[in-house]
Amino acid sequence: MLRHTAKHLAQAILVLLGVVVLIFCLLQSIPGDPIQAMVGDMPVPPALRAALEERFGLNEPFFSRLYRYLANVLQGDLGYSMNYRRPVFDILAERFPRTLLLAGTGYSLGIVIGIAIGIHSAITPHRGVDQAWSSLVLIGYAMPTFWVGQLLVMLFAIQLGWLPTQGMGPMISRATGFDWVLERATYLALPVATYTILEATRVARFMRASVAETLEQGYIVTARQKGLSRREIIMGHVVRNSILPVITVMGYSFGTAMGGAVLLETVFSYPGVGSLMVESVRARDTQAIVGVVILIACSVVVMNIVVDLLYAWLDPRIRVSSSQG
Amino acid sequence: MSGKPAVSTLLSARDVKVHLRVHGRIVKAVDGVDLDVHPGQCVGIVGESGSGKSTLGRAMTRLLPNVELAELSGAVRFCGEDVLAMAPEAMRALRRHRGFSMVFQDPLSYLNPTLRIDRQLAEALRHLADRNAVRQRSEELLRQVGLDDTARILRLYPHELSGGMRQRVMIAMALAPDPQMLVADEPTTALDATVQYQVIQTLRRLNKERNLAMLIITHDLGMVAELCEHVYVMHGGKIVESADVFTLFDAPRNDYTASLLAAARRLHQTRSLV
Amino acid sequence: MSSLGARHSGGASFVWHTEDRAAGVARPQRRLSGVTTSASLDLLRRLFRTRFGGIGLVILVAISILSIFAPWFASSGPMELGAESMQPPSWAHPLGTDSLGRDVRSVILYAGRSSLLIGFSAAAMAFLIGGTIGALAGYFRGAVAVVLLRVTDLFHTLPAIIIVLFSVALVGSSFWLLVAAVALAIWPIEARLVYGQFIALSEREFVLAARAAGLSTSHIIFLEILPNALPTVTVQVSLDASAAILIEAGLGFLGLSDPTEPSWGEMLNRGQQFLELAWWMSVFPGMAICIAVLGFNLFADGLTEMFNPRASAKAPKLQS
Amino acid sequence: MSTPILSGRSIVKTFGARSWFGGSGKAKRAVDTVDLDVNEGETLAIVGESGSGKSTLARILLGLSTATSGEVAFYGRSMAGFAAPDWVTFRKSVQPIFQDPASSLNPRMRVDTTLSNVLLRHRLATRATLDSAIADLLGSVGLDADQFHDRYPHQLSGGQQQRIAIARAMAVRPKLIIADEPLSSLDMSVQAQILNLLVELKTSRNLGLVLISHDLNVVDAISDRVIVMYLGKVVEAGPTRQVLGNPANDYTRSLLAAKLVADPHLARARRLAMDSAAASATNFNPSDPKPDLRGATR
Repeated sequence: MLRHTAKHLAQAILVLLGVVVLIFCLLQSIPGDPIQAMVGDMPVPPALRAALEERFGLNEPFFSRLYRYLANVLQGDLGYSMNYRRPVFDILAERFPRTLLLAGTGYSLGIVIGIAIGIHSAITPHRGVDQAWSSLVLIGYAMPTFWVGQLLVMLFAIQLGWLPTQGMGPMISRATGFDWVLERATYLALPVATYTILEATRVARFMRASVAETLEQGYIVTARQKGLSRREIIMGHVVRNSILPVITVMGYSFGTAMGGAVLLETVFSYPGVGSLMVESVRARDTQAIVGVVILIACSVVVMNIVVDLLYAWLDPRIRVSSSQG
Repeated sequence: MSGKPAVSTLLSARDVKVHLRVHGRIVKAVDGVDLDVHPGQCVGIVGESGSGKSTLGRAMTRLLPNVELAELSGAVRFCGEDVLAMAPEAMRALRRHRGFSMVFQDPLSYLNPTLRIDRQLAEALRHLADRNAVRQRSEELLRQVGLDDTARILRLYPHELSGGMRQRVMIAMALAPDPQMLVADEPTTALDATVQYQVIQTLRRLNKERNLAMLIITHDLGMVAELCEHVYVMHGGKIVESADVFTLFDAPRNDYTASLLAAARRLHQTRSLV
Repeated sequence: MSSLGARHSGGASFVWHTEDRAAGVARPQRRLSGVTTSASLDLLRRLFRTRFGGIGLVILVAISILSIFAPWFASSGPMELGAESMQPPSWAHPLGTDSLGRDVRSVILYAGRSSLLIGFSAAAMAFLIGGTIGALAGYFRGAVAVVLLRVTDLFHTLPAIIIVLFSVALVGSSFWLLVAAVALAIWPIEARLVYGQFIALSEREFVLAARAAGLSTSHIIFLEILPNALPTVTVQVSLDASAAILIEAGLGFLGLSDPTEPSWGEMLNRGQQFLELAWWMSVFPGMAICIAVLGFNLFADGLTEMFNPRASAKAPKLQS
Repeated sequence: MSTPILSGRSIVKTFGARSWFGGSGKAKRAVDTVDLDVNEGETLAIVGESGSGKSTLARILLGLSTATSGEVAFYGRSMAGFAAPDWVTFRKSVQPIFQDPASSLNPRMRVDTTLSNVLLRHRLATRATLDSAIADLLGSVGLDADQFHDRYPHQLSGGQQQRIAIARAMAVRPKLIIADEPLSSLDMSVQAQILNLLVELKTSRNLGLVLISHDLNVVDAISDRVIVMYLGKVVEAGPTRQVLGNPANDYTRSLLAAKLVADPHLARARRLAMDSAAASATNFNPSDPKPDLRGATR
């Protein structure tokens, strides 16, 4: 298990390094003035140009530049945002927790609900119920993230007036304690619900297929032979074994959820890293964009490690073979 | 029947038909089969792929997989009760208390890969009072099928066992309700020759020591010769011949049986051996 | 994605020993390799026998016709600002008019062209990049595979929309650059899939036999392996097309797609500002995206079911 | 004696040795220092159970996989030094037959295409003579060309598929066939037919045959020499009569003891003999011939 973990950590670090190198190469390969590309669509004062040339060693050979760049990134120096006039790291530190709150909550709720729907859909004896779930899931799977957000806003915020349309809280809030939490929750409700719906459809689709596959396995026949009841078979054999393959795709799915943040935060004007990305793209604020990309790559890689470990922990076949080397 | 008086039949199938719908056509997988197994008797059903022998086995034990059935008819009496007509609840009770289990070809896929052997055995022993009793009985069952390192095996996962051990664990599980009969579908086909031989010996011992009746479904005439007293030959969904094992091998009455035997003799044409 | 592949290989060992295999001889002969009409008809018939494949194909054909022949179905050009702005749906404008006074129905129809084009071409390009890389890695193995797969992993780590935004920020968003950016974002899945297929198929005995017969590498790749990988790959290309449409819509929604082309995403971007006043400006373009994506997904589902009857969506029910 | 078609010296094949992070897996020797010679017109059987490395060895002999160390020579020339023309000669001389007939034919290729690919590749037929060449080939494996040439594999039975696979192997007029469990996935009556076909081809064309099998009955029926493999190593080798009639090795003996015979009289006689032997408590225990604890490593 320890060896398994170490191996995955090492691989993760390599992947991250690779991503940074890849980004560096992309930045380098852009034709034109590198300083201008780095700064974006803004006039470059000569002092800044000199400083940047010095900092990135632009007159040095490729590998030495790459080395400097990596060293900076490793020290948490992600550059300076011309658009916000702040270090990129500081902006990310402020915004990432918000995105994590939003995407993380929606992602977790979505997985739980999706698994439940998938199981129910696959094991219900009524073909009609299964068909209904399948159709809902298919439609949900086809809806663009931001459109779901818009629909929810139109329904719950505009038509029914239950919830605020955007933002993450009123500019000036006097609420404290529980009220403050509640107030926050009302602002988070719609974006989180959007996330949840989309993640749930993704998971449900996969889960249903997985349960269907499990039900065809020989050990289900064995369980029936032992005279176990339907309920006992489902709880004891079907659920756990069908969740395993779903776990394996959760890491990538988390990446998709983080990507969804870009669109959703824009719909709800939510000040997280997603809207930071969009604003920076619009302002051609390259340093900030690169910061967001690296951050998202990090979070996906971390999530992949978590998923790998979780899988290894749940599936004895991995656990044993890895502990033996 | 090889000396044993036919007091009563343990399992009797009468006019069993299993017709399936495959790609819109009706396939008569089992087409009017009669068959008897007496207490303590070891009966073989032998046939080639497509003969319907597996379908028959699974129909009789009510373990047909999810397929479109065009017809499932006839009577299968096990200890006097019609299995095919039983309510699901009664069927579960029958399986729990009297055991009417089937052992399959590929033991790996018939064991849950994520649970230790002890958990899987315990599920078959829920009629026992407490955990100690379950454990004792589990170890006893494993010893009965020739597995001695019981404490260790109980803590292992299926993939940590060899093929032969897995198949014996499957047999032990089938023995949990102390059944009078065991149905085995190609129980040794996936195993190596030496392991196959051990499993056959285990089955033979169980047949002798516990007077356990067996219905062995196989394509292997060698296995039939080794293990069975009475043989049914199946071809195209029908029983084409039913005879005592010696009679069948010495003087087959049916042409198909004769051709099977000829093929077997061609393959077993021994030059160097006894 | 590897787990998906693994899951198909599992399964109970019970095989229906019916006379089906022998009886297959009597079935009408299919010429899969020939492009005869009867073969295509037969494929179509099989597709329509699946749960969703037929619906998917009908949707795809319908939206293709509607957008290719947009002028026949539209009341005005996509950029014509003739009507009064923000009219709710009416007989003259069944889907209403937008804030610029354009007929929403007409814009949706014309915008379908760029959405579908981006879907098809990005999927095709992703297939070319990913397919080539996957095939190379899968056939040559060893160090080649390690390097190619690590590169694939790098791209796979980043969510598609992030990659697209990054490229747009760096090189801009004219139509073909956009197609390239989307393809760049989705090729890793294709590469993994093709790699997996190649690994699995090159261990199959007919490929070994072809190698043992001394047939050339290109013969083995293009005539032995590829035709057998094609069904799975086709399904993925269809899914890629739907992903591409969603990504393009996202970019349009962020106001970052090619500004000279009308697009569904851009319509939603405009609609976002008028959610309270003109619901039709958001609801209908969104529906258009949804239907197009659904069409590709259902088509892919149908193909999967057709090529792999065991994965049929008729879930087995637990019996007692 | 003339030069053997194929000879292997200390063939070793290991798996799972390389790793990116310093030997996290221990190399497993699938084939462990195997020597063998295959002569023209001779039938050599390689016997072993799953995991004995016999299929890996077959692939090495077929040149489909390279040995980790050791040398395989084709008519005395090391295959490591083969140039392209040498490979062509080799491919025309050594051909495989595989276990699973369904998998050994390309499901999307018609029978005639499968055969013509091989014939055209080695210029054994021209476009003009192709049809008759295919008909001859199909005839030689007992199939009617008119009926079978335009079939797809799924339209054939298992036995017919295996016949096509044999026809493909015979298309280049090879000197040696390496057959990896050619019978074990077929029905018994078909097995006998295919076995007869192999024997017939072998005698009529002076074909060498390497028969890889776990079935001692088949091996005994047709082979001249036997190699017994266990966990990658050769434990016994020699003329069939000697090895199977008077085995020197314990493992070979246990294989023989486990052999089933389709004869209830013989089976009963053997049982009785065994029971009395067990009663007199000899040291050889046929029900436990080898430790059965290999699951985790396989």
